[in-house]
Amino acid sequence: MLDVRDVRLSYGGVHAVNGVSLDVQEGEIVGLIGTNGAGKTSLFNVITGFTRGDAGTIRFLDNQIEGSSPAAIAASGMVRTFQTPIGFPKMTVLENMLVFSHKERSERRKLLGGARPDKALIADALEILAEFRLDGRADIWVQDLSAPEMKMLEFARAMMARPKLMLLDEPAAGVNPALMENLEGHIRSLRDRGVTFLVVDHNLRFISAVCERTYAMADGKVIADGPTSDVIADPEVIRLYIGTGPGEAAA
Amino acid sequence: MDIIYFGLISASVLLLSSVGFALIVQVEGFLNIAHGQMLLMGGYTGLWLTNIGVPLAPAAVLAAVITGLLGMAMYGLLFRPIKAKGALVMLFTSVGAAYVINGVIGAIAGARMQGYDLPPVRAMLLFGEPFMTRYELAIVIVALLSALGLHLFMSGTRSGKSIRAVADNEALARARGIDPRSTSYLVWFVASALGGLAGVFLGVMGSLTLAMGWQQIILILATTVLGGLGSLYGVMLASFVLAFGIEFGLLAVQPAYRSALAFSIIIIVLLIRPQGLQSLWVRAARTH
Amino acid sequence: MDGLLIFATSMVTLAAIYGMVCMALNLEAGVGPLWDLGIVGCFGVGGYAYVLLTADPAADYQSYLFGFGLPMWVGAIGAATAAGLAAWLISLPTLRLRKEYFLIVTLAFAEVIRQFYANEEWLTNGVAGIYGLDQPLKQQFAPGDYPYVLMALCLAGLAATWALTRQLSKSPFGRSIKALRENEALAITAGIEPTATSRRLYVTAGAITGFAGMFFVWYNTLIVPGQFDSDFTFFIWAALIIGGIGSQRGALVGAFVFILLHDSLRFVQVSGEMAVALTSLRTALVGLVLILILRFRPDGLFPERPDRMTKGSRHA
Amino acid sequence: MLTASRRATLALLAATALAPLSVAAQDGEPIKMGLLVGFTGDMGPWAPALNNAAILAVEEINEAGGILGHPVELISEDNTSTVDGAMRGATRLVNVEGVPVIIGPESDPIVALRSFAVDNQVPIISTSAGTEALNEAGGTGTYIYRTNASDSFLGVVHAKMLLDEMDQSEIIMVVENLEGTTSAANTFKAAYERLGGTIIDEVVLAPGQTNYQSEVRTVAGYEPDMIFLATGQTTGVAFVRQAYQRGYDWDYWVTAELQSPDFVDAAGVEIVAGALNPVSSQVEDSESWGRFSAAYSARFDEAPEPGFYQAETYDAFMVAALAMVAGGEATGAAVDANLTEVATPGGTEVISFADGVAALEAGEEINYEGASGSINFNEYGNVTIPATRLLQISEDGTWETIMMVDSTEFPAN
Repeated sequence: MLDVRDVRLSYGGVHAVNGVSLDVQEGEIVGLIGTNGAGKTSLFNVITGFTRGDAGTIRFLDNQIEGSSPAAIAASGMVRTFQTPIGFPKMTVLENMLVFSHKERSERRKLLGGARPDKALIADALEILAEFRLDGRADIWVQDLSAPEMKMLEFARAMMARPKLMLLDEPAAGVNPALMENLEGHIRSLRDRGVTFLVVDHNLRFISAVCERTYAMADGKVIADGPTSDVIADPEVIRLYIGTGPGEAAA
Repeated sequence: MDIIYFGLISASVLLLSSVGFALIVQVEGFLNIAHGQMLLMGGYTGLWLTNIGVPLAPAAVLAAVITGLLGMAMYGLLFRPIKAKGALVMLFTSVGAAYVINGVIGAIAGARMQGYDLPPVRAMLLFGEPFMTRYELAIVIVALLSALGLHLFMSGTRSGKSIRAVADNEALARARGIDPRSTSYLVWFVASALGGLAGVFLGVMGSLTLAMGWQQIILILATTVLGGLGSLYGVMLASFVLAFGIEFGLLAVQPAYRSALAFSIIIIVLLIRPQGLQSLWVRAARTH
Repeated sequence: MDGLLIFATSMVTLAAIYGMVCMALNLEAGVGPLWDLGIVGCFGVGGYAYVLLTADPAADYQSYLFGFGLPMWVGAIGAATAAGLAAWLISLPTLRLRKEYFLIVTLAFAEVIRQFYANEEWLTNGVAGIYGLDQPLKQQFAPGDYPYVLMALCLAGLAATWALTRQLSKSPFGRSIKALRENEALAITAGIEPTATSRRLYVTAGAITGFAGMFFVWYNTLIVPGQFDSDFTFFIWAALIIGGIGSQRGALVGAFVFILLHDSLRFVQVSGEMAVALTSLRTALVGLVLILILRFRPDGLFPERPDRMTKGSRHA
Repeated sequence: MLTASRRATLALLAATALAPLSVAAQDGEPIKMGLLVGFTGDMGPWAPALNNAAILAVEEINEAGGILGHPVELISEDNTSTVDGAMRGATRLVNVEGVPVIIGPESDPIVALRSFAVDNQVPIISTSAGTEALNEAGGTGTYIYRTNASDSFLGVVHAKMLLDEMDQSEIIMVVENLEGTTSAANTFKAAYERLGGTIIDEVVLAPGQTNYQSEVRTVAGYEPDMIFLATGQTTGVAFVRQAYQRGYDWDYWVTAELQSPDFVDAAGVEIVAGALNPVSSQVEDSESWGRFSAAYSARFDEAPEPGFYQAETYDAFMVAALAMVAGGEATGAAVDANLTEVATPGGTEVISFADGVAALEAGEEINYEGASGSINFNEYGNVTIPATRLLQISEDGTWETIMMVDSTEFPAN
């Protein structure tokens, strides 16, 4: 589904991504781990088109996507999240959902079209929100949500967009254990509905709980890949994690 | 050769007017439209002082100090209480402050043009050619000194470092034992005083009218943005780019378009360098 | 009393025109992400386009182009089109700039446009301007009644602008510009193209502003470059901030409050000699009120509020 | 120049002085007369002088018993130097204050108010608008008048004085790109070239700059001995100072905007001494100018300047008041019907409101001779200018009359 070949990116002489190749098959949940500065987020940015890579090819659903605009890549079914999920703070929860709906996407270009979304679309959105226990919050601004609600909204939005591939950027950062389990459940349930995942995180416990397969990065390169349990057991990976962040390695 | 002198004078005027504004952008993070009226305040205070018999140099210093105090008062009364409300609210509060200052000065001083009562001077000669007048030379020196002084102050002194710390991260600065409030007062004093000094120079070199503050703030905004918002070095470079750009541009364009020329330079530079001139040495922030 | 009514009429007429521009600005900068400090540029282009299309040919002491004497509805279309076109041209290089930079470059463009009217006499009769312009329906009504007619026309324009900008901001297009305002990166992941969307927004707002320019010409019966300096832009912005940026109602109320504020001070009457000092103090008073409103209602008189859409549906 | 504090004190004194006057008027409802000028904005520097002239006029009218037994009240209104400001100012004056006449609007404002004047039957008398748009726009029935000379006429005056009196057959123009200055410059240019003069170059200055050195250098390239300088005050000061600093001692021939003591003070006497400016004027040693000048000086502690539009404003109030008396009612229609009549030849010449009322009460026709000129309105509501004074800045910094020319035969008069 996603095929990344030999992607490179450097800022002013620093090789942030130094020849990375990875692939994600349909229906998989793939992890991507690495310490700070390993190049995970840079790689994410290149894949999603937010940053133009220096070299390499990226294919998504058999289309060459490097060089496409990030909006076009998103519209083709690859949706990413951000490390700090703030949503659209001064838009209601429902509006946040609508912006991601397919129906709006097609009507956006018509300046005056569809001033009010039809009932069916709203009902659709509310149904998804209900699944995340957000339906009672549909009419309040996202900035007034609690942090866990915000996290849930992120998944609700993703369901609204019906992406084929979701790239999650550190979904477990700053999340309490109860919520984390909740998250894991939602990721699996989405996967069962046909969404493929590529998950970046530090948190090895989280990664091993949800990801079947994992890539480990260091210094802009992939240093290990394979089944998650093997990668986590890889001596190189352990050395890196213990060397830099004992707390996280223990987690 | 003339063109170099003209450019240097124009650049110095721009620099002295803008540097205080840029300082406030850097520390407070908003565009203080009332800075133009600080020039007006300085100009008229200096005029009033010289009219009651104070010699020019002390009058200029005193006017700068008085304007600096006004800036502190403005910060304490108007801006500090609304700091949390965001840049747009602060910007328009400063527009309100600009109206108030302009209106009060207008009511006291009247709308007629006024000028400093000084004997006219000729440009001094350099290699037998007219160079610049002593007032022009003074503003060039003062502008360069103030820029250099600010640079040394910001990078070499404790207060300067604390100003930078507050600008970078107020909470962190507080944790390190820096009192952001007294730092802010200091910034407002310095910035406004420099504005006031620029106003005195503008008055000495030309004349004073109530419109001066509004005319200057447009140029100040332009210079500061051209430099890259809030960057002191950017604003220094921008003053020179703008001033010399206009002087050389006038070789090709009718002088009627002088101000349009200034704006064209800004448009062109920002199209090439969307983050202003500071982006020549500050690496652009990464996407998102 | 009758006299006050006519004065109020004059104020309401002008406030309606300001209201139109204010709503266009709200669409751009309140709902959308574009901090446009050059809105007077499109306002002037609209006004001049209207005048050049509908005015009679230049007299011998004037010089301006066209003067086709075309009907007013052609002028109206021309005003909106020309302003939209100008906005499109300005948008080409500027849209990739960030907030404050965009602010200044649009200000610069508006200034360059004004210099253009002032200096290119062959096109606009230069700084002397073009005067003696016709007002719509002027012949059909008694002169004493005309102020009300003009007010009605401007209010009709205001209502049309209200309906249009409201429709725009509630539509999927409106939500996409709001999304860009709130979080551009996230908006992109929703498939919104920032540049193309912003360009459509800028051109639309420009066309509405240009359309409002026509009403300004009707109000003044003449056009001179001096009407289109950045003061106007600052007034509109101040009105919008007072009213509540991002809120349709705020934009409308802001325009009326601002005009009222500016002109009600005309009623502070003192002896002739104090008039000079007083007029200056009026400026100060406007500033003071602006400061106070921002201090105590920093989000404006009618702050932006959540757009409740579930009303009537089962979960609400 | 008055210092700030002195001006404020004066204003306060005057306010207290005025108060008893308005209280003492019990002879009925006051008649309000409107002054609509740009107290704020570009015209701000001139407005106080015009306001003073209006105060003086109204006080004199009241001392003479008011109009038809009613005291007169001056309503000063700001037009913010803009067209829409003038619209609302005029609307308020007429509809709220109920003034029968509006005096003062500058070029753009009065042009914009043309239909307003006739629709509301309120005469509008400009005292400073030079615009050519008024050359054939006013007169009885149109409710539009002006008491000052048109730019067209002044253009001829500049051209003829330069050619005939100064033997200056070629000149460099330096013009700031503002409405007033451009209009003055264009009319001059047309007249000068028509009468045989040569414009060597026209250097246009952008308004509001601090540095005009490059422009100075361009001008210097022609090695001129006289420069036609049509600029606003601040730009004018900046230009002449910067020229002086570079070592140039040019003679300046300036237009109305610069003809003020403020210009001399701000630029410096040494720099601008010798600068010339022709102004429209009453004939030399005329009683009416002398009388006005003395009264103004006594009242405001500074002399009125010919060419500063104070006399024109004073005269406008006088003729409007006399027109009301002649028409027997304080209405705009009465002013419009009688304004031309009371000011043009035929009847007893009068130079004060009191004399005019006395003559009118005696059943005579009157011809008001003003402080600024004869105020002989033609069919278009424009006045004929009897004379032109050539003013020059003396070594002590005052504008002195060095020549007086009969201008009744000038074209465009």
